[in-house]
Amino acid sequence: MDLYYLPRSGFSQLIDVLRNHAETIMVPKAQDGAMVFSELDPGEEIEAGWQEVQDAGRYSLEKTESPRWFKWATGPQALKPIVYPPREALWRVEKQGITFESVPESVPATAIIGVRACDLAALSLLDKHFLGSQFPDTAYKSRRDSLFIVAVDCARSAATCFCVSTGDGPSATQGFDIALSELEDGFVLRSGSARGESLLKGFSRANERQITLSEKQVDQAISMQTRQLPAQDLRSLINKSLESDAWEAIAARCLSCGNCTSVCPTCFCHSESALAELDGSSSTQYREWDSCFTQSHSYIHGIVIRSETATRYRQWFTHKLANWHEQYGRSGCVGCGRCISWCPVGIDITQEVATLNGN
Amino acid sequence: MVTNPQSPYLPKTVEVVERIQETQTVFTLRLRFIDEGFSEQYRFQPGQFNMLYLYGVGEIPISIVSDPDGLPFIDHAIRVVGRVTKGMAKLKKGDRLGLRGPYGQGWPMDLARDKNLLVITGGLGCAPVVSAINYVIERRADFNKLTIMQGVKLPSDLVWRSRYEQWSQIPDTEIYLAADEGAANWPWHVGRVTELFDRMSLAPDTVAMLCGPEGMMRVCIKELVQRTIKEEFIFLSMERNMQCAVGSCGHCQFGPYFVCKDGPVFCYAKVKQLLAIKGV
Amino acid sequence: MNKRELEIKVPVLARVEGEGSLELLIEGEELREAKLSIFEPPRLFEKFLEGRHYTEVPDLVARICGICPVAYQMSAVHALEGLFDTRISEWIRAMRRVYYCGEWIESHALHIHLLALPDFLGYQSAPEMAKDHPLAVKRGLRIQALGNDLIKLFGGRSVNPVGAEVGGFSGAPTKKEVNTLYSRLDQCIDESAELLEWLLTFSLPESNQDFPGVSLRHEYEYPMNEGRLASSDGLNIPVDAFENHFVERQVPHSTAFQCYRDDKAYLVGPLARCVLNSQHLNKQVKTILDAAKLKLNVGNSYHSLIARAMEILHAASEAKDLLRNYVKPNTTREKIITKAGVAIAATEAPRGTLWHRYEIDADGLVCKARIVPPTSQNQARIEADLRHALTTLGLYRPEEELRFQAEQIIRNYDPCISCATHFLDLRVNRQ
Amino acid sequence: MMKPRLAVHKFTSCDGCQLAILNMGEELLTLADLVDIVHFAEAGPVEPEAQVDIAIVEGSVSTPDELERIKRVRENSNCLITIGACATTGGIQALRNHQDSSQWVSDIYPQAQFIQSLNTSTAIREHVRVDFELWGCPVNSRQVKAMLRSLLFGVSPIDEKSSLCLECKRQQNPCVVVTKQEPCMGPLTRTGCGALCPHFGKACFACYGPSETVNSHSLVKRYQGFGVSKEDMIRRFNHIQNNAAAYKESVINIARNFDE
Ligand SMILES: Cc1cc2nc3c(=O)[nH]c(=O)nc-3n(C[C@H](O)[C@H](O)[C@H](O)COP(=O)(O)OP(=O)(O)OC[C@H]3O[C@@H](n4cnc5c(N)ncnc54)[C@H](O)[C@@H]3O)c2cc1C
Ligand code: SF4
Ligand code: SF4
Ligand code: SF4
Repeated sequence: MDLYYLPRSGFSQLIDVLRNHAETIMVPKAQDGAMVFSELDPGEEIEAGWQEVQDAGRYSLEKTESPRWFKWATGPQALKPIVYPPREALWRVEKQGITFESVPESVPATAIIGVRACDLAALSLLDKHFLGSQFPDTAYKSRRDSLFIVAVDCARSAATCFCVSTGDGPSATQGFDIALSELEDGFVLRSGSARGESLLKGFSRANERQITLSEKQVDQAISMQTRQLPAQDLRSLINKSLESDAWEAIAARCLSCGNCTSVCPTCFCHSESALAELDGSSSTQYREWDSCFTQSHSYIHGIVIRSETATRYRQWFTHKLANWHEQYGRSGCVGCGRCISWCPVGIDITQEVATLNGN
Repeated sequence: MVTNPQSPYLPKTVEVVERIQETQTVFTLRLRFIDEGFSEQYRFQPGQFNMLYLYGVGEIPISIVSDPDGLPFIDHAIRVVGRVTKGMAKLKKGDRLGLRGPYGQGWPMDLARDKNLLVITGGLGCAPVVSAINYVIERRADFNKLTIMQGVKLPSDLVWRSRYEQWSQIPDTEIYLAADEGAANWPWHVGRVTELFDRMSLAPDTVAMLCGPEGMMRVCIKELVQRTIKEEFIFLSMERNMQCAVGSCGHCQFGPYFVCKDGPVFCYAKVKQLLAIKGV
Repeated sequence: MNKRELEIKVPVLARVEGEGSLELLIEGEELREAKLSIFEPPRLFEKFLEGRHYTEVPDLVARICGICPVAYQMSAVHALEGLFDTRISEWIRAMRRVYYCGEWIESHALHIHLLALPDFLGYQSAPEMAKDHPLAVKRGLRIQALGNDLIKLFGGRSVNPVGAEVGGFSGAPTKKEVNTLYSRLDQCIDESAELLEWLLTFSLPESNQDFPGVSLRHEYEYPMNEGRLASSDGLNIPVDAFENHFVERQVPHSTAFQCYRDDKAYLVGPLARCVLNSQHLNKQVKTILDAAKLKLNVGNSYHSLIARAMEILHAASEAKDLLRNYVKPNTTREKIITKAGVAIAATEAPRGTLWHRYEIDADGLVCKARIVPPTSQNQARIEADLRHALTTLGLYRPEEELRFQAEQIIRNYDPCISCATHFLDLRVNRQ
Repeated sequence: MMKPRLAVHKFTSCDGCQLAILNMGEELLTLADLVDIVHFAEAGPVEPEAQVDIAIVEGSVSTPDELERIKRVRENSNCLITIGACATTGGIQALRNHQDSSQWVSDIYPQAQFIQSLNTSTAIREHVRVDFELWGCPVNSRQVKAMLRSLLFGVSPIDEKSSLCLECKRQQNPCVVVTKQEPCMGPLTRTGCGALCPHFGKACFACYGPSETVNSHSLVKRYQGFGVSKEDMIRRFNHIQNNAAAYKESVINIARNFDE
């Protein structure tokens, strides 16, 4: 594979090239205490030095002296809100004649910089879910097709990361157009698609030293990971534990608030609702993120199938770590650790697996 | 710039051709697509369902009860239980609604051909199996004995009483009804539905089709298995909350399955373990 | 001559905020009683403020009145910051004015279009009026909506907004959010000017009563959050001295608290503000008023309709100036160091001066609270005005006419009966 | 066809919830076209005893008169909907229910004997049958419009009761508990407001009332870890929705278990 090098000062060249391909460029920004993807205005630069500290139920940003732009490991979002927005209109209907029409949406071509390996793994799971069925989701597809992805290899892991154990990180291996490895003074770049390759062609090659440095960084990120999921497929463990007391023990702590499912980059549950104009002349059908932690998720008339938090947590856990295998051929967890950090009471999925496993 | 092609969630407009009040709480809507071209492409299997959309209110899964040969008319028997069904109850002939489908895996009618068929429904759930019963009655010669069993709490809960009376007149068809509590005009069994099993003879090659509350299905399946009906020959129609019906919204998951696309009809052998655990 | 006895009772006053009723007792040439009865049930706010932490005060007091929550929040935060010696940044100061402008615009537009104009044009309600005057009503609703949206910018919602804190705001809108709203301000300014011009074409009844107007006055700006208390008859005191000059009483003929200034009934609210602070009014407002050759008179309560429209235009223009070069700051609130003591402040609610006093202990908990809302201050004035107006009209007039006149007078004051802190149930006193 | 008749009644409240109707903007005129507004004192029409299809009630029951009045409202209406915390749980003024409120009255009013006030402020549901409740302090126009639209379609409105966190996350607000250790009530509060407080980086103070699942034990323990005191924690439940069952219970549990 060809590796290129771009000094930090020359990064604007890459941005310029990207602007020829994309109407919108999204970059990580520190906003309200977390790193989130946000539009890069022309002339604006990516802010250096931000680094986050994460732990169960904790996330805080620190501004360091480092010149690096991608020192942080993960933010609360992956690509999920971009390809699958929290709330969107599906179609509209006119009262006159009850005629249905799609809601036309034009999706700007978007380049997004700073995507992590776990985010890419999650994206390919969402692809399988939304596009792999007999009824591909057209809205998802439009947004998916509009993306140009610039990934970045993690040089650091957060305390909550465990992508090494799930096999999804810390360096990007698939699903990107371009991947960066950030060094103090610049970037080692590689392409992951034909269009990525064509953009990089003009850049100069990376040298030995730069390549070694970038590889070392990944090793460092690997060595920083303290959490993990067991290497084996968890299906049999979970399936034999469906009636274990462990779920009650978790339910004593779990709030059933749905934060974990919302931040999880692979959770896809949503509900639909009709929003009619007050005068009743037309109505729009919306879908919005839902969670298996709500009552309505398992409601059928007169019964809530999972009325207890214990069964809801079990549903989430079982789906993520066991049933995903049946549905999409692999576990639904990519090791990003978001559900650990963003749980208001700090419930830790890796710890719960360990407990179930008798540790 | 990329723009959306047509969404798989977009319903088609249908018109109410006829509305029949079956009981106080159940009514049948006979529907037909406005777009004739589309109507011609539309095909379905007994046991499949459609998503019906009531203007401005919401979309719900409803089984198709009419015969596949009855197209272009599509019948839905709807029980008024809550928000959307209450609104649908007000629809009149000529009103329009939205429909998309058909979805899901229907009853294994091919497997049942030339075999005995036992249909069991309980509680309020019966619409899904009516399609199978109708299918058999229309093609009576293709099937052996047809046994229909239903258990209700109160005699007044029995929907389509007149139909049971009609069905019982059809050759080689047996009807077993039970109500937990009796009443003056209840000629059938008073007691649990499971007590009826002792009165019938079940040939081992019987294909059983069940629909109703999960508790009731569990109990009946136990009886069937004890009476040496093969697990592979037992089928049940499951219900879960459904928002999209195309395996996207995640609500209808039942273990690893999506009820909307892997079901609603499941072979018992496949879901045996799941069915044993509450809250799955 | 036949001596006529007439008792007019309006059990529920329409188009006022909260529920009040009116009782008139006329005996021949004499108006024996004119009572604006306020039977809003007491909600005992001052009591449940006790024991609360100072940080909770803005969210609690907002709920005294859904119509002017911003005013309650602003009086409270200024009182507490005064006690804690908090220095707020220029940004906070400016954005608090924007926030308050939103409430003035919303409240005044609501009053003019939904409550007052139907009187002037002869309709029972605004939707009815809209059938004949659709454009005017829709314009009014748009102005009202913009006011609401200004509040939402900083408070998330316009009723019981959530962003105001002792020390500043919990957060700030993004530049983008501000720009979206900013781009609507020009239209609002134009429409407010049209509204003012239109109202100036109304022929308002003459009236000239002699009583003072009271409002805050500020050295270099139209008063909102700061200033000294001034009156049209020469009072000029710091707000801390309020209690030396103003007393709330239960008067014999009514059980509602009424506030007097040195034994005199007085007026607070937009009309008093406009008259006392005319030099700080926006230029465009002055130009329009001059062109119409109207001299505002505190003694004519009908002029408050005009004053409200003037303040809408003023507030919309001021909001525009203050948001022109908006930047989202790094910090939106100051650090608070609590201190025990007495916290006092007054700000200008849409309906007039709103005075708060809190006693705070060393843990930052409220020990005692006292709130004097504008409506209780205007109460005595409203009754005096009723007497005057009805007598001038002629007590011999038909009941319907007297009753309409009386209701209209009351509505001129835009009394907000929901500021229920001090109001009693009147019916117990009826014979 | 006859238009449905609508009444808006006010009980003990701040008037804020009615504003959800008056603040609808131009849609207020649409509403006036759709229904016959026969009683809505603040907007003009006054006919409190009229028979109506839909009665919207704001405010709690806190006076002897209101005790009687609510019965008549119920008799006169087909469908009775409460809007807001006051009507749905008793409102902030229900804080008096935990106190000797006659003492409170005499503390404020020199001539307390004139005050006709009950010792409690209670929800409408505690006095008459209620067909649907809209939660929130205040409710907003979105909720009221959706409710009315459903009724006009002849179906029941939708009860939004899942946790605020879901809405907060849909808005993509970074959680204030996680980023700032703020004791946010969102996990125990129902959706509807649009996650306004967390949007401004502020902890939710539960003005919409309890969500469907309230695990206060776990959350309080967490906040205790942040250094939040017992009194502070109690005040957070004993706030605007103090009279809601799940919060009342939480207060009792905190009082009992906090120090363990
Ligand atoms: C595959 C399938 C086939 C069905 N076939 C029929 C049929 O032929 N006839 C019939 O009367 N009913 C049938 N049902 C049940 C029917 O879908 C529900 O009764 C209906 O959704 C209730 O809607 P509601 O708004 O009136 O009830 P509410 O209780 O007000 O429910 C609110 C919402 O919850 C969801 N919901 C509630 N109950 C169910 C449920 N059982 N299944 C899925 N979602 C639910 C819906 O989105 C509904 O709008 C079927 C259900 C499934 C899953
Ligand atoms: S389950 Fe948790 S760690 Fe795994 S992908 Fe989802 S959020 Fe990340
Ligand atoms: S619920 Fe809140 S906003 Fe509504 S009336 Fe009561 S105090 Fe006011
Ligand atoms: S800020 Fe509050 S409402 Fe939002 S996710 Fe966190 S706990 Fe939930």
